[in-house]
Amino acid sequence: MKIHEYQAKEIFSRYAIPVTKEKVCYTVEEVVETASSFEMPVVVKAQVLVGGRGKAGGVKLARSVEEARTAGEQILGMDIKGLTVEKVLVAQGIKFNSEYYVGLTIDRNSKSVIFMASSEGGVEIEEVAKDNPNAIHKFVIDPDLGMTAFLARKIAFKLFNDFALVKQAVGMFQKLYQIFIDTDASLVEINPLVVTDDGQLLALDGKMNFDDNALFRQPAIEALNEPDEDEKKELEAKEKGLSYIRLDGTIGCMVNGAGLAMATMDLVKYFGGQPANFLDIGGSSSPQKVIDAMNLLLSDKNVKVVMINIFGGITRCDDVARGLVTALQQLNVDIPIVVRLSGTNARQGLEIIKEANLPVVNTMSEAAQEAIRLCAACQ
Amino acid sequence: MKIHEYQAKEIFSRYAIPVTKEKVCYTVEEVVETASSFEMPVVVKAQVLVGGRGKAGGVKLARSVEEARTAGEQILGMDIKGLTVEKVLVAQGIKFNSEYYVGLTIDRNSKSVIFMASSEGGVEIEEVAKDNPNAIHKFVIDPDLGMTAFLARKIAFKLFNDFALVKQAVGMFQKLYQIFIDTDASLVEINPLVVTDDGQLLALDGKMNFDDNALFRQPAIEALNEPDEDEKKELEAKEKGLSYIRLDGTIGCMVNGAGLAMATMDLVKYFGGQPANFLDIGGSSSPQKVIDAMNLLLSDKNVKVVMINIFGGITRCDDVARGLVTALQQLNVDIPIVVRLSGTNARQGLEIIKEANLPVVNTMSEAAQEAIRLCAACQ
Amino acid sequence: MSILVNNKTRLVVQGITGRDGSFHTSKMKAYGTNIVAGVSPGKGGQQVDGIPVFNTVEDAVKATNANTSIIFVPAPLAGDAIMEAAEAGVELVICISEGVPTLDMVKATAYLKKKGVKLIGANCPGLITPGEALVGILPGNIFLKGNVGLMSRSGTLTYEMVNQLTTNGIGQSTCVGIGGDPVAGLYYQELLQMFEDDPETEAIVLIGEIGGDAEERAAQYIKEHITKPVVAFIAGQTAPPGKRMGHAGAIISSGSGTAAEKIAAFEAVGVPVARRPVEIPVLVKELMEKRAKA
Amino acid sequence: MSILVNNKTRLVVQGITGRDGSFHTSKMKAYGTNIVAGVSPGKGGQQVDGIPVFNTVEDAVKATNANTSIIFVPAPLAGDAIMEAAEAGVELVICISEGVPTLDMVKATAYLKKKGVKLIGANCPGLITPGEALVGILPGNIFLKGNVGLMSRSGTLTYEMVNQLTTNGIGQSTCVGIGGDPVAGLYYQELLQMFEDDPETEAIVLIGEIGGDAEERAAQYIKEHITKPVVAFIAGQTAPPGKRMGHAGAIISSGSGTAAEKIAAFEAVGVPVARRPVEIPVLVKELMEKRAKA
Repeated sequence: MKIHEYQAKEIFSRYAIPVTKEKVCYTVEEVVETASSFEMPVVVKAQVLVGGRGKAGGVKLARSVEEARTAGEQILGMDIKGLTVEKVLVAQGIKFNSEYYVGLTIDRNSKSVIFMASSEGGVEIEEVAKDNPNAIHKFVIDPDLGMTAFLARKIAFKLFNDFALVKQAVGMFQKLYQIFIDTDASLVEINPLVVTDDGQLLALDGKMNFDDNALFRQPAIEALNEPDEDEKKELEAKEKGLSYIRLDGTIGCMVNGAGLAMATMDLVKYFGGQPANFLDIGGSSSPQKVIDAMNLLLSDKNVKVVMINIFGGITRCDDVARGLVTALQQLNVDIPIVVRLSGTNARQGLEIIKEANLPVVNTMSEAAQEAIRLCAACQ
Repeated sequence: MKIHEYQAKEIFSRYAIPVTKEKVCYTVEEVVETASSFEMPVVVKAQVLVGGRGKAGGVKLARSVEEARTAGEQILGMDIKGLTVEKVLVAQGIKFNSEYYVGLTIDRNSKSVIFMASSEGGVEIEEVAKDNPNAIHKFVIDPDLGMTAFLARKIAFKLFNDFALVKQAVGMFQKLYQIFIDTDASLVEINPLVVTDDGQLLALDGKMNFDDNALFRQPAIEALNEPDEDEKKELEAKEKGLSYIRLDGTIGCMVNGAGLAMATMDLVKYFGGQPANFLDIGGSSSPQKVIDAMNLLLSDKNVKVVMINIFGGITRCDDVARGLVTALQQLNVDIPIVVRLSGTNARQGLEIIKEANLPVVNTMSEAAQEAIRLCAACQ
Repeated sequence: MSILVNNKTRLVVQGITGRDGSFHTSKMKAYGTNIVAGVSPGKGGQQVDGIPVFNTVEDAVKATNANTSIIFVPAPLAGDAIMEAAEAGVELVICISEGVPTLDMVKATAYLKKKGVKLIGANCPGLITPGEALVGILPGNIFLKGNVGLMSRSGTLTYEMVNQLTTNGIGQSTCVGIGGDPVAGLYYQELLQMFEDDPETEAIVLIGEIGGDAEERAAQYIKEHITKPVVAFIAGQTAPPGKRMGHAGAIISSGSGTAAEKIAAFEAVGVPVARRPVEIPVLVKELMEKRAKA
Repeated sequence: MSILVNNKTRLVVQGITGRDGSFHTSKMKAYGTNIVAGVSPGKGGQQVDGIPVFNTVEDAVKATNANTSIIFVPAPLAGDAIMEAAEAGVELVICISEGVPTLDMVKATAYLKKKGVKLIGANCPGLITPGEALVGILPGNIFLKGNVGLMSRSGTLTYEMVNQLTTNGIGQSTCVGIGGDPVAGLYYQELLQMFEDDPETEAIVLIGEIGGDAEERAAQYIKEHITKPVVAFIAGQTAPPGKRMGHAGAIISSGSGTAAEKIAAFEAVGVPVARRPVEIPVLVKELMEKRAKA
């Protein structure tokens, strides 16, 4: 789960990490009002849950209230990578003389939180990682110790020569780690972290992502969630025990298990088809789940054919078959369906499918090829 | 540092550990007023920073407001082990059917916090430890994990058969550990922990001690400190870099180092004398420290002779000698002084002492024997 | 031989009275796994399928000498359950629970490392040594005793692959589902080394997926340490970036962790990568025959 | 030989620019200890007494291969400093700082155990191998090279004891002040074993004090593991209960931790306990002569 810059910086503020004076605005009037109460210049920044807003023109410097109004007019309502900008952050302009990057994330290899720091702040860290990986210092944080003062100092000395800045950084880095732990974050970033003209460290921008698996114990964080249309659909699916991601193709896929679902998509593509989605109906499937899944697939008007690929382990193939038959009775299904069932109770399942006069195949490969054939036929 | 029962239970309450409804009272009028607002019976309990108040008559059950008044009158102002009772706790009487003991402390051997639990609550745990040590279960808490749910459950199953109580206990034990860590405690105890008639766990009494070395980061705890007369003197000494404990003897001891100070007291006793105090002037002594120490010794009117035993390491014997000479000039010292100096700059120190016409000895043994001789002579 | 589990496994089931726990206990027992105990706090003294239930893993281990634990408790409790098992003295913990918070796994894996206890999962289907012990939720009937070691980040895809092997007459020594979470227990390197050291394993199948760089690291490890033939498969060639493909760990972040990179890494060290599941048995047979001749 | 420190010790001083740190650095250097580096955050690049100062222990160890660290930083920072030293790769840490919060020591000692790094202290005078290395604040001139190993919870009492030995012609292999805090690093058992294993040590002097049960445990350990003669002394026979006698750890709680109990424990296992410091050299001589004859 992601949150906006202004929300991340509100959390930073709560932990006494210095951020710019700023206010989120939903209308041009609010932008003007806020800019009028600030000293000039101010910066007007689009608040959207996607990267690259700078390149898209979503960040503008305003030297007067009028310029702020113009910026607000331009940015509010603009489209950035398919998302409409519904709010902007009006922030006090700050004079600074150097930019840094600091961030915390989970490292799969050390199985720990790592702290990343770079003197090349203010640009996308992924680009730094690609162009000059040595410019990013990485530090594994021992979960038993947390961010000790000595580790924070070690990191700070990599960025700063001035001991006054090192001392500020030590406190800030320890707070950032505490934020990461307290909120079950998966990413905490300050980029850029700037040194202001009067020698203060300040978070000019902030970014936070969170561990979806931990949201159950982070109600305050979960309350900040603003899913977009696709994500709403994914969340809705999730509530029904389904894992769904929409794609652009025409072949709707219903599979049990994430790995098999990906492999199924890959196979569709291999044979020249276009998968319409990733859909994992999960482990222990009840007939209702299959009905929900079928509903979900049919709600995507691009779907021209449905391919069902089940390898029964916990999932029993006869349950899937029964769910499918019920779904077909309840729903108005006017597109072809290909069913492949293997594993636990496959024989019983296949009999049910056959009785319902649905096409049955034996392997994943056959299923994919048959789906593609049917899809081509129906277009 | 110790705090009162009511203060410990205020901390418990802040962590949502159930305690009795109660109020601390400083006057009989307050006791009556509080008792009037409570249901009967109530319990009136002396709040003194010493154990054994029950046996001393400092805890009384009152079945009416009148009885509460009588209890208040009896307990307020009473003397318990040399301490005057200045406040009482008026607590709602509670019906319960079993008593337990739980406590946390530091274990020197495992170098960890340990949790102690016993079904023999309501009596002094030291007596249980002596009479039936197997009745106390001890659990080492891994500092990397803290009080995990599984450990809390393991402990709770030792005390309770009823799973509803186990579940309550798990949360309570985790909170107790959190209190221990958050406050830099050295002891947290609930004794007795009771199961009320309606099946709730409740802390009927509470006790907390704290790590003096950590008070610098626990201002809220330090603010609760109520030193008695002896402790005030000890604290005053501590501020001057001296470690002082008053005893009942006649031979004032001034020593550098805690171990040597104890050994000096032991030696005085060995030769038949009575040490008047433990006094460690610490490592790097300035002449001022010696002056302060001498002042402290002379303020005890029992002291008939002063024995100075210095083994110079960091402490330089000439510094001690100079401080002593200055002290004698400033203060009106009318009792004999015996000085033994060894180690760093002993020769220079001894010369200064000799010039001041003070008796000088070569060894600890001689010093102790000479001090005893002088003490006997002056009585 | 085989790795990790076998007929010496003495299994305790944490969460044995739950829906999944009791269902799979009977499946595992039917397969022949030696299940000696169950754990369910507050239900100590009961029995499930003739298996004694204890309040704590410690009690279970003390009473039954269990040496392996499998965990079916709800995700919010799973991290604690893993540590409980390790503290109680088992040597191997398999955590099936899905959706465990990452920071809980960070804490648990650090603790298990300190205790020298092995972990598989969380969010995994478990593992099986065909004919000896099934410790997990895999469908036992598709496995065949043999000499191919298999490891995989996914569940049903593993079954698909195993089915391909078995129907082509290629049996397995041990099959391990390592799970799809970002922070998990034993990973490719450790298992590769175990299969390398296992005299019953003659070839290794590694099934990876998008996200992270575990496959790249595995490729490097194979190059440096593994002499037995390895065949790989990577799921998620068509997965879009920035989307979590079911598994918490299956996500292409900032363009890294793609299937293409992983396939390239394996091919660079001479590990053939199947483009479709059906190619797996073909590649395995080829390499095993080649090795037999050499 | 000797234990823990010797002429192979390469010492880094944490807090070298502080009052105590700089003072004792010059003392240790004058004694002949090989001090290779100092640490003082923000003062990297400076020199103290010709010794290079670094911002972090890691920098110091990388540049100088220091293998031992001594800590003089203020008590609130000492726990962190201990862990910094261990993480940077030294093998032995000696913490002189007095007044370290107990929970900081709980955390630090757990970490050092995990890293396999030895700790002496906190709140200790350090240690010395006469003629080779002084790592602490002990007055070097009172020590004499020889064959008695000495360990003590106190500082100046140690000097008193050593003085008794030296003036009676009895030299020391290594003398260790283990510190007076409730939670500390190496304790009697570990040091007893090191002295037992050290060919240069022929007899051991153990100086205890009231509080805790370390002396009782040491007595038990001597009974089970130590063949060399041991002589003990316990300070605090006249200490009142419930009062902290200077050292945080020197307190008789609820009537336990008394000198009488400790003396009884030693005598029960045949370890003679000196009633006065002057008896120590007498007892040591007796036991060494007895052993020489046997």
